[in-house]
Amino acid sequence: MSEHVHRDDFGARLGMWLFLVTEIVLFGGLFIGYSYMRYKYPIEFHHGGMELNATLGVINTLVLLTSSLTVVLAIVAIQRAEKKRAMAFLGTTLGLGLTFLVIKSFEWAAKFHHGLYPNAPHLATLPPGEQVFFGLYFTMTGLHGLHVIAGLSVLGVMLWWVATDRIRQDRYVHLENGGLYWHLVDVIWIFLLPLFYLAA
Amino acid sequence: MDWMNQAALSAQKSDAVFFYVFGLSVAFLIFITALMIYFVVRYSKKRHPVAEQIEGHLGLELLWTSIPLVLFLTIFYYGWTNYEYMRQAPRDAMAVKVTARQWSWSFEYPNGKKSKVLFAPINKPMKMEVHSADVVHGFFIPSFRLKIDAVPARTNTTWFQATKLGSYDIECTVICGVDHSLMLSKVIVVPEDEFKAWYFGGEDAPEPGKALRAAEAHPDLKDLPPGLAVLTSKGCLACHSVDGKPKVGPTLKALYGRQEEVLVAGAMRQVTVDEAYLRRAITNPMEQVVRGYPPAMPQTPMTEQELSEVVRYIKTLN
Amino acid sequence: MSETIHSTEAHAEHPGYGTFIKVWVALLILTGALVGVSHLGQTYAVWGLLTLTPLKAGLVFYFFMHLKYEGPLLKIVVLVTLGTLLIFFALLFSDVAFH
Amino acid sequence: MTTHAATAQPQPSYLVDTGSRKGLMAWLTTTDHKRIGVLYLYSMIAFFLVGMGIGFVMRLVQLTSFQHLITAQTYNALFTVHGVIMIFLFVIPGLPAIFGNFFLPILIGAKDVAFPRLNLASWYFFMAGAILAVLSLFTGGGAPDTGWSFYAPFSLKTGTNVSLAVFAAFILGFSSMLTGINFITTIHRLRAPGMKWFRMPLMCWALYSTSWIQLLATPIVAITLVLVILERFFGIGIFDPAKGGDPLLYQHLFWIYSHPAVYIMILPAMGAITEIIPTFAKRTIFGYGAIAFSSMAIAGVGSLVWAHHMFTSGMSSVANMVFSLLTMIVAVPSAIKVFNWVATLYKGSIDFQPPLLFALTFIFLFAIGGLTGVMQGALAINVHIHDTYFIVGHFHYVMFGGTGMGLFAALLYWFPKMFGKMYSKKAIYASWFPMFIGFNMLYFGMLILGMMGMPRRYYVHLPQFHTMHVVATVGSWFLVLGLLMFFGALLYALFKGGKAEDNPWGGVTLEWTIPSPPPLENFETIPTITHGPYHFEQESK
Ligand code: HEA
Ligand code: HEA
Ligand code: HEC
Ligand code: CUA
Ligand SMILES: [Cu+2]
Repeated sequence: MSEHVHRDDFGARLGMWLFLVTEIVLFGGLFIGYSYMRYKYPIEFHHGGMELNATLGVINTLVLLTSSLTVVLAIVAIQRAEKKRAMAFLGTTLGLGLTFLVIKSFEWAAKFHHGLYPNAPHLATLPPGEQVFFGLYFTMTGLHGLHVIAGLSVLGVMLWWVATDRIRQDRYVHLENGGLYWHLVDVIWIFLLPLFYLAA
Repeated sequence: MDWMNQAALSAQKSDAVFFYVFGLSVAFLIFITALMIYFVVRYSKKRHPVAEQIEGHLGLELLWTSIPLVLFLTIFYYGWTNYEYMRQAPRDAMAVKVTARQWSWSFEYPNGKKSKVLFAPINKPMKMEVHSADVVHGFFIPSFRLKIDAVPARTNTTWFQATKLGSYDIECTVICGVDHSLMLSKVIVVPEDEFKAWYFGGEDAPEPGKALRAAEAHPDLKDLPPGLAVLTSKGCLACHSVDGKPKVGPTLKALYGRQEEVLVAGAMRQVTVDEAYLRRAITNPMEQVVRGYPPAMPQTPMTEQELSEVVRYIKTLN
Repeated sequence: MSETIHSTEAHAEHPGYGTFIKVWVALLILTGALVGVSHLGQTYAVWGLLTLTPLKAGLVFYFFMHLKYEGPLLKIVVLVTLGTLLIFFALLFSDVAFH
Repeated sequence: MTTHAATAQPQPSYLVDTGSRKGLMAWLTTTDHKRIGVLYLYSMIAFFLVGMGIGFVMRLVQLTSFQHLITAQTYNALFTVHGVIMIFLFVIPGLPAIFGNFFLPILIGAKDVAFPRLNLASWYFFMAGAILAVLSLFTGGGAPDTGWSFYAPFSLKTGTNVSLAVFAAFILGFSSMLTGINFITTIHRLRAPGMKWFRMPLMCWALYSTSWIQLLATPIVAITLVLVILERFFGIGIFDPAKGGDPLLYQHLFWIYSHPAVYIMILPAMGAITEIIPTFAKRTIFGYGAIAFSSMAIAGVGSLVWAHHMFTSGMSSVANMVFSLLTMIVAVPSAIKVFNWVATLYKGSIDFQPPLLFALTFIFLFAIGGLTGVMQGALAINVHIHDTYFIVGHFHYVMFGGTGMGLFAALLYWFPKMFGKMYSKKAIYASWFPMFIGFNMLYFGMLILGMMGMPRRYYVHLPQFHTMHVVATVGSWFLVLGLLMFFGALLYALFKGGKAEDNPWGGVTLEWTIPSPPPLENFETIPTITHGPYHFEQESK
């Protein structure tokens, strides 16, 4: 039905938001599981939190918050037909997203080094609650990491489309939707920070 | 009928609610069905060619919202209060540790005595502290209308007060692996003095309720051929028939001399059933497993005399 | 199609760079506050978690995700979702909290 | 409104290939909502037959003498696969994916759904999930043996291929969510001019509320299943008591989705019934608002009752009370619907046709299913019948007697519109008798078995249950007979049936204003709506 190219930007955003609903509930399930377990093992979670590097967690928060900012700024730029600026903003976002992943991988590597990963012999010697803590830690940050990667891929495509003028002043709902996704990833991290890194 | 057997107080509590809801349900079902049929006949195209366009009726709408609501709330309340009664064990109840594992039940009494079937004195409250050694199981006594899951790393409790002498099934109700359906046991309700004799008796005090359990399979063992009597009293007939009907295990009819495929240490082997094979199959059931059957047969201690009676009896079934 | 006519009406006026930068600064401050509070002790940390974190998330939703500039529908969608999660949570704790 | 806008040269029907691709390729790359609906129809009927075949074999096993053919391990795999197929491949996607796709845009006067390509993608996700589910039977450690509820820690320990099966369910969940997103956006954005919310046919309300449950509940099961996979591969320990995990958390998370899922199954079927009854009673629906509202209420409250599957799990007694109470409340909107349907027959001018017969059968069977549901919701009864055949009886009544019959009724109602062919009404009536009798023998038998204390998922049963098992199995033979006759009649009609009129039943919703089968673009010109959906006035005067 390609002859009827009709555009419904609001419809597209609505669709995106509905998709975000599923993402929110997906992580919501994990958060519910987290609270269940934290209620059951308050002390162990406290101990688990002490093993994590809060500084790295906070730095990563700042990185993501800033990357979120640059995405909205890119949209403003597009609305004003400032293509170069939009590309610069998006580029910054991508850079910050990658930074986040690099920091994250250092952090994970350190945990592996200390034998604090699921099924590790060392972890098995810790009290059950702490094993659960680390199970949740890896699951939730890992899943979040996957979302970061997905978001980066989407934003990469957006950058390309801005460059090739598929996204422009009168037609940027894709960029908005990509941005929405990225902000959600950011919001999830906003919650992960106090739940894990500041739990001690 | 066996299933209406209310053998404990909890059964009466549960059934009372059931009959209340059942009565309501039947009434509503008949009402709705009758109305549907009546309307279809009465307002058929022939009898009633022009439909009346009725958009709704607020009063009726409220009526059939509030009546079911009220009825449902009574059902809830009745169900809940009776359940609370079933759940709260009295203080003087004897606490029995129930352990579930793939695929058997075991019971440990306060003084450390253990058993494979549950012995319960009549008219005395018994508290069950149920837990599991591996996966989730369900502890279910139909005649008591009682069920509680056995969950690893957690102890769930329930209680009962049996009101009728007898032997009742215990079944596992949560899927727990191949032999989920064989995870059966019995609760044997005995007179209190009989229970005490066993409970306070030494190591080798005879188990109570022997008579009850044998009676279940056959009224009088003395009338049976000795081999069959052994099969009956040892509970073999729960899984084996002597008339060719397949049950959990293969039938014993025409077994002797048959060619069979058995699994020995993982390898399929063709064997002829002879006396040595039978003895091994009974005394060491896991060593060779008949093809197509689960490795489910429990090891049952038997004296040499019992064993030869059984083998002789199996031979007669040809 | 008739639907396409009201497609962009929601975007009457666009906010500028400044708004978002202000929000960003606010987010950074809140993060700092959260970290600070979590050093004061367990109860403070929990309260910080329960108040500051939703506040931060709210800012992102409201400004960065443009909810402020959208009609009621999307706001309702978000509220329904969060409400549902909250109820799941409460009902789950009717089990956990009474063991 | 029996006359449709007759035009000089009618558009070709959607069944005719018009694009550059022909035949199968044209179907596999279509973005037309009608074709996608038909793709779903065929794939689902296929899975349905496989699932039913398994059900049939399980009945044979309970005849005991057939236990030679099947081991206990196989039996456990059979009911797991039967459950997974029926739930995830048949009843959950069933009505929305087939009739929702085909008719939702038509009912609201649109040319397609909001995101046609996403729609096709959903079908591919569906097929991918289905194929993975089938693969899980033959690969890894063999077919999963945990039951469709995959309870931890057994599902973590068993050597069978749980991971793949669970992953399949995850993908299927994804498909279901995408369809939900599509429908909600479609209803919000693509209603024809004048199609106000309260002028939509009630099927649309049913689909709308269903879609919301899909969005708000499915992700929970998705994450839960991911956790099961992670647990199996990496041992993260969240559900594994040996590592401090909690099996009850698994059960909560699983049922947070899987209870609302039962309303995903039933709501669209209720919607279809709500379309059928006015058409054959030739009068407007009784209580439009009440029915629309109760759909939303079921969706809302239905999300809050999940733990009634866990009354014996050792939950706190407060939770038991709360969830029992909520369970009772969710039954109210269903009751409202039943009464409104019956009231719609009152003073109608009833034209008795096969779809109506099946719709009334639906009401009867669903009422039994629902009433047994209420029994299960009462705590004192639940501790007896939980995890027995009573439950099995209950859910076959609601899922097969409810959703299944609803789907059959919808199929009979819309078949002439979808394919432009008419089936033999006599053959359908003839198939109804064995189906109805067999159904009740089979599943009422199960209810009795459950009261007697027969646990579910049992390969062998104790002797006292044998008689009823035989009754049930014999019932299943009648049921098979009826079903084969039913599908046979439809299959025959598909190839050899006479041409159907555009409006064989005298319906007044929008789908009856267009040709059968509908043209590619549905409407020549998008209609303008001036009144509610069940407007029979002109007809009856
Ligand atoms: C289509 C699917 C469907 C539907 C619609 C329902 C509807 C209902 N279900 Fe069912 N249910 C399942 C599918 C469904 N269920 C499945 C699959 C399982 C088992 C899962 C598993 O373990 O594998 C299950 C299990 C299940 C349980 C758990 C049992 C257990 O394992 O212990 C419970 C407990 O409360 C329950 C209750 C209900 C109730 C109260 C309703 C209500 O919504 C019903 C409301 C309807 C009516 C009440 C009938 C109409 C009303 C009237 C005629 C009015 C007059 C009546 C009165 C005044 C009494 N269901
Ligand atoms: C919509 C859902 C649905 C439907 C329609 C059915 C239909 C049937 N089911 Fe259902 N059943 C479930 C959903 C459904 N089931 C679920 C969710 C479970 C729980 C699983 C679990 O415990 O995890 C279950 C469990 C279940 C059990 C319990 C197993 C146990 O606990 O031990 C039994 C037992 O008999 C059973 C039997 C049947 C039968 C006989 C049918 C009959 O209706 C089938 C009759 C029809 C036929 C026999 C088909 C006729 C066609 C052919 C024969 C042609 C075949 C052709 C080809 C394959 C090309 N089912
Ligand atoms: C819980 C069920 C169960 C009980 C109780 C049971 N069996 Fe078995 N039996 C089986 C099963 C299952 C098999 C087949 C698998 C195997 O060979 O281990 C079997 C196999 C046998 C065989 C070999 C049959 C053949 O075809 O080769 C003999 C003999 C036998 N049992 C005798 C007995 C006797 C005697 C008793 C009582 C002391 C008994 N069984 C109790 C389940 C049981
Ligand atoms: Cu133990 Cu089932
Ligand atoms: Cu439920």
